[in-house]
Amino acid sequence: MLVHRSTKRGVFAVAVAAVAALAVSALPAQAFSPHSEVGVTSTTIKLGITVPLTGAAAPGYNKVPYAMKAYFDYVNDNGGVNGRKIQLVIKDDAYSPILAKSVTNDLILKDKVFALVGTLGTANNEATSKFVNDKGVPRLFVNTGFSGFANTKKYPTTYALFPSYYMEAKAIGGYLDDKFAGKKVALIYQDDDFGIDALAGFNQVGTKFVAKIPYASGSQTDPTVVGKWITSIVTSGADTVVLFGVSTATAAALGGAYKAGLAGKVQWILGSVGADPTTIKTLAPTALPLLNGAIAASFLPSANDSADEYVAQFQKINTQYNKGASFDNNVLVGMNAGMLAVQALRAAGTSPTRAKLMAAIDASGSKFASAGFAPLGWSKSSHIGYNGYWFGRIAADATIAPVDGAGKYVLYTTDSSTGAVVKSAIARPAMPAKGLPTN
Amino acid sequence: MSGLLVKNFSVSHGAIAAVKDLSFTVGKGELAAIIGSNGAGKTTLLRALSGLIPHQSGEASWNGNSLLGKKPEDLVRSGVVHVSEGKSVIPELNVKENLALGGIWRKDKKDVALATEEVCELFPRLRERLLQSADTLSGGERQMLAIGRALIARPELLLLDEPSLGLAPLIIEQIFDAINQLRHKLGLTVVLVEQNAMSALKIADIGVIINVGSLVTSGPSQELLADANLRAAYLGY
Amino acid sequence: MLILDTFLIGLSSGAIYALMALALVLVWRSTRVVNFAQAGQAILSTYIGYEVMNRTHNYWVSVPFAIVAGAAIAAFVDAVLMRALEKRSHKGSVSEIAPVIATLGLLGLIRSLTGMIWGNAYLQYTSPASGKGYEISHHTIPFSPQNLIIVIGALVVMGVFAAVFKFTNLGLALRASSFQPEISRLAGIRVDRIRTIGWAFAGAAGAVAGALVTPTTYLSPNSLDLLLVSGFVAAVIGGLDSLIGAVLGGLILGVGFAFILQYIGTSVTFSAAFFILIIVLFLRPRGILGSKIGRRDA
Amino acid sequence: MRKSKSLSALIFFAIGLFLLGLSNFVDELRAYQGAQVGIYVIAISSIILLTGFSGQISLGHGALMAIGGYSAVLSYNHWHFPMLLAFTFGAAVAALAGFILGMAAARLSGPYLAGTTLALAVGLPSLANQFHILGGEQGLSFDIGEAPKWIADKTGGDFTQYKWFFWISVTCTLFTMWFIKNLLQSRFGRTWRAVRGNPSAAALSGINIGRSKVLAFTVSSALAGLAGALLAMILGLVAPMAFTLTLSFTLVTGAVLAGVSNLGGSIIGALVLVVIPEITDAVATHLGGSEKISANLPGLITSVLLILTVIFAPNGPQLHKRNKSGKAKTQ
Repeated sequence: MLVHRSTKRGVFAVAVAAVAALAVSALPAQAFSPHSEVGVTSTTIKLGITVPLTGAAAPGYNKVPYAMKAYFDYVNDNGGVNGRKIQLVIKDDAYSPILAKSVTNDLILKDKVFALVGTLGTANNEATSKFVNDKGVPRLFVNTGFSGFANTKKYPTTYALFPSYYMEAKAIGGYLDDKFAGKKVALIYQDDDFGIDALAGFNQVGTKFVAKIPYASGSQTDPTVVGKWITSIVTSGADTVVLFGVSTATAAALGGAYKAGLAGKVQWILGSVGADPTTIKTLAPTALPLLNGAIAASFLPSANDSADEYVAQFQKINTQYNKGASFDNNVLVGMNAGMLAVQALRAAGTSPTRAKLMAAIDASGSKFASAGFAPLGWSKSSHIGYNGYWFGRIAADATIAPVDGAGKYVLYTTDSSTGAVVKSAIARPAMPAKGLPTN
Repeated sequence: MSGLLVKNFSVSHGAIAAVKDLSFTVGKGELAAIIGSNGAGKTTLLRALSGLIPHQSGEASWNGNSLLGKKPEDLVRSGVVHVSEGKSVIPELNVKENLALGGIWRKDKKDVALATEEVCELFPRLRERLLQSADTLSGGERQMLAIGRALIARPELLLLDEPSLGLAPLIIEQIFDAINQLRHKLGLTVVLVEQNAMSALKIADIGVIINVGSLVTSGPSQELLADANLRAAYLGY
Repeated sequence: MLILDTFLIGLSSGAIYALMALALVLVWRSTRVVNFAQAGQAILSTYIGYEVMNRTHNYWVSVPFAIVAGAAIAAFVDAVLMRALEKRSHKGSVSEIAPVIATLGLLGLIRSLTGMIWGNAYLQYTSPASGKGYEISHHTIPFSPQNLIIVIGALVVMGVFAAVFKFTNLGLALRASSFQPEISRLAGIRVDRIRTIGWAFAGAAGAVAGALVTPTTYLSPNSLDLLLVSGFVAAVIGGLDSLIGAVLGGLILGVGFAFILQYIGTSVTFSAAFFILIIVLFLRPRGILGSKIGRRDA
Repeated sequence: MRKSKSLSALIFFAIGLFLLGLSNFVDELRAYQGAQVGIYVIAISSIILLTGFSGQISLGHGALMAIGGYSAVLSYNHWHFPMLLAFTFGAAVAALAGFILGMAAARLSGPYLAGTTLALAVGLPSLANQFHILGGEQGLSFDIGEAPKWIADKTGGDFTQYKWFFWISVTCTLFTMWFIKNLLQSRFGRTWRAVRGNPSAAALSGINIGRSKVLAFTVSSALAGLAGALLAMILGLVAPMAFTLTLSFTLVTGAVLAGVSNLGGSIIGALVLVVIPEITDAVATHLGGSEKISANLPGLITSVLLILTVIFAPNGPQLHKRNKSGKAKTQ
């Protein structure tokens, strides 16, 4: 009998608590404003970005959103976009697809952003794709080179900016054929779509490796794991190592190689993702002797090339609006994406909608001004951005300059399928005055 | 007053009163035997007197200073030492270390050494086994070790809980002899809790008989031994 | 050669695991609590070391600060949290797991606090010792001065502990209190105080582990989380009660991990920790050097 | 007895209808959070069943959720199981894993069990990197699609996927609660209470304590597996990062906050877990606090709550009340 009574009370408690739970959930998250496009008011446009601000992948990338915001602040102070000021909501996803999913929910449903811009990470962007598509939210200039995002059927609202990892691998393969023929090359890569994309590219151009070393994202901070990379490199007898990982992986590999006495014995070739010298320098001060002389792939100008008009202008904005941040490749990436976003928003007209924004990029995106050396490929049928790389050598002071000498940029361009790797000179639109787009 | 005074003393175990309204006194230098069957509350009484468990009401004092509300480790420093039930030694330590524990808090290291020497005189078997683990000692040896450790603290009041428990009659006799010797030699006041009434009362000055936590009677031990009714009801022979 | 290299890689991580296991065992012996906050406390003390290094620019000066901080944090945790817990939650259905949950809460608290103060970014706490491996007849071994310091540091801690436990009155009191708290109290030992000192020793050992291992990686609020698991597994392998067992357990686990990583693969390492644990618990429930007190329910 | 059973079934049914109806009046974010609450309720209930009723602790329920999540997704993606069957399969595989783990667990006491399950929580998810079929660090995607047309049409309006998640989650949650409630009233429930209250007496009266503990672990794991499958559903993928140590700790936190012996409390625990980050986020935004503060505030608050609860109300608010009447007698 006692049992009977207490369970009855239990049921009641459950009932009350359940109702209370949903009653609390039922409070509307935010009032609707159904008459104008989501995220746009007469004075503001709200954009959102997800990036790792914490965790293993954060160092370096955590500077990107603040650089972008600095650029937007600069534009806002100079009249904004058609009279509207750009607000950027920054969310940390710790490089976790799960967290990316939940903060993207927040950006779209709670913060109600107009569009996403520069969201970072291959797996992270994949995880959120379904929802972003369903909601028709434009996702501009994703900070990843996963070739899949160029698929306009599967990711209709997503615009790639970086050349794909597939293209990058092809370009590096072409460069290896060109300058490192007959060398014994090893490859370290992140064991997910990021690395698998690259493997496919290397396969396409027929690059041969004496060792392929995959690593799970995040495991690079474990010294024992890195110890294993190094023993694998040594046992394979490689004299050249291509590293296709994030900055912390580059730092860990160089640190580990230094420890194993490989300084001067192995030529390092760093993929664009983990090749920012200043980030690596801060992550692994001991790796500096190895960084010196390493070759890095890049599609933007060298961050220390003040002779470049874009770089010079961005450096100015950085000093003024991004207090305390040292100017590096991450800052350059953030501001460059910001500049492209401003042009896209301008192109979308005085009463922008999500549909108009995407149509505007399809129509005129290929003519936008940006710091990248390769042309932009956006059109109605393609969402591929840049398509080529140049190779630079990192010096002892962690600056980077083209392998053939300062200012001598040579571009290796290619495509997303079976096309050949082509060497060409650089070509890009001139920078709008003071870095303020007028399109 | 000098000596041990226990007045209207009660201790409870949760809802159950284990010791009820107990009063008795033990004069300085006397040996009191607390007699009662298993579960009579003897151990609870000692544990409350030495501060291991809280009491409920009443008074207990030693030489006029209250024993109550103090921690056992502080009472040890004021000369009240409790040797708990069941061969109170630390089996993981060796004999020497067990003895050393007795004087670990004392500043006068010379006297500690002296006291240790005295204990070894008293119980020569301990001296033979100084470096053996206490685990390897026999029951009687462990009891000697426990008492020896207590002596190194130079106690004034020694509370002994069933030193005879589980020992052979011959060994019990030895231990009780030693206790008797000690208190005459050192002027110790001893409270001896025992089920083994005969042996205890034989060496005791006074006896306190308790049953289910309450006092049955107390008085000079010779008188108690002579009382035929008590012998039949409580002393078990 | 590869076998030797792998062994060396395992040796220095094993030394760190051993220190962590040592800390867990010390707390277990004195309080019968597995301190799941041990790694958190080590993180906090390491951040303090980091702050000191930022001010003095000297790693060697910062390490003693970290150790003292680690000891103080641990003593504080025992004196405040564990005492309160003991007083209040000795009854009810959670009494057995209350300490586990409390230390988990503490781990979360320390993590969030360090995150608030220092941020979640990766910081550098660098040691001046070179990370470059020693060269032996033209082969660079994966064992650097940094690793040597780790091993020596761990040995020093173990040596100091062994000396204290074996030859001092404090050590005797620590051992006695952990084996038989009641008898120790009756012998006049202030067991509460001794117990807090035991925690302080544990905190110091954890702090050494944090201060030694961090220069080989990064410093962030949860950079030592995995040490907690390794430390626990090592402690159980050694038999949660034995200090020497903790050291052996740490070394076995460190070297074992290195070989698994080298010859099987990265991603199975921590699953391996689980299986090692299960196997040890079933084959030798008392660990290789555990005392007789069993770990199973009565 | 029979009467009360049908009554309680009716109450559950009514709550279900109410909640599903409610979903028409909330926006998508709230629907999503409602689905989250449901998942937490199931997961926390699984801990309560284990800890509160069987006296065992697990810091590894995140790993069991991972087993459920991966099993459900694999069966759905590769073998094209229908959704419901996929969830059931996830729960069943987790139950099997729980059975094996429970056999080990029944022989271990508190801290050993805690440590062993901790190692499981850390070790198991990383296995996804070892086997290619599990999709490595980036995981496997899981899209259950939209609500069936006949449901969407009946309710009218815009039946979003998140609302569909909410429906599924609510249904599973209520079903789970009903199942547990009945289980606790059954022979097994009485056995657990007996073992929990006095193991030696229970053993003397012929209860096989080991078997009772293994059973509790198995059922608890099945529930955790279901919660894992549902989590995979609302996330749209399974990945090792979804089942971190933090998740396992969070569940224990929720259970303790709920009062580990009180099943209804799991709803409070779940709400607290979902609401605290919301509140702290709002507070941090309002105060304009730095990234450092806002990112760590929820963790700080839940940790402090956890410590305070375990010190001041270790058996939860409910049991406290029951004690009061007992106390009155002695005073």
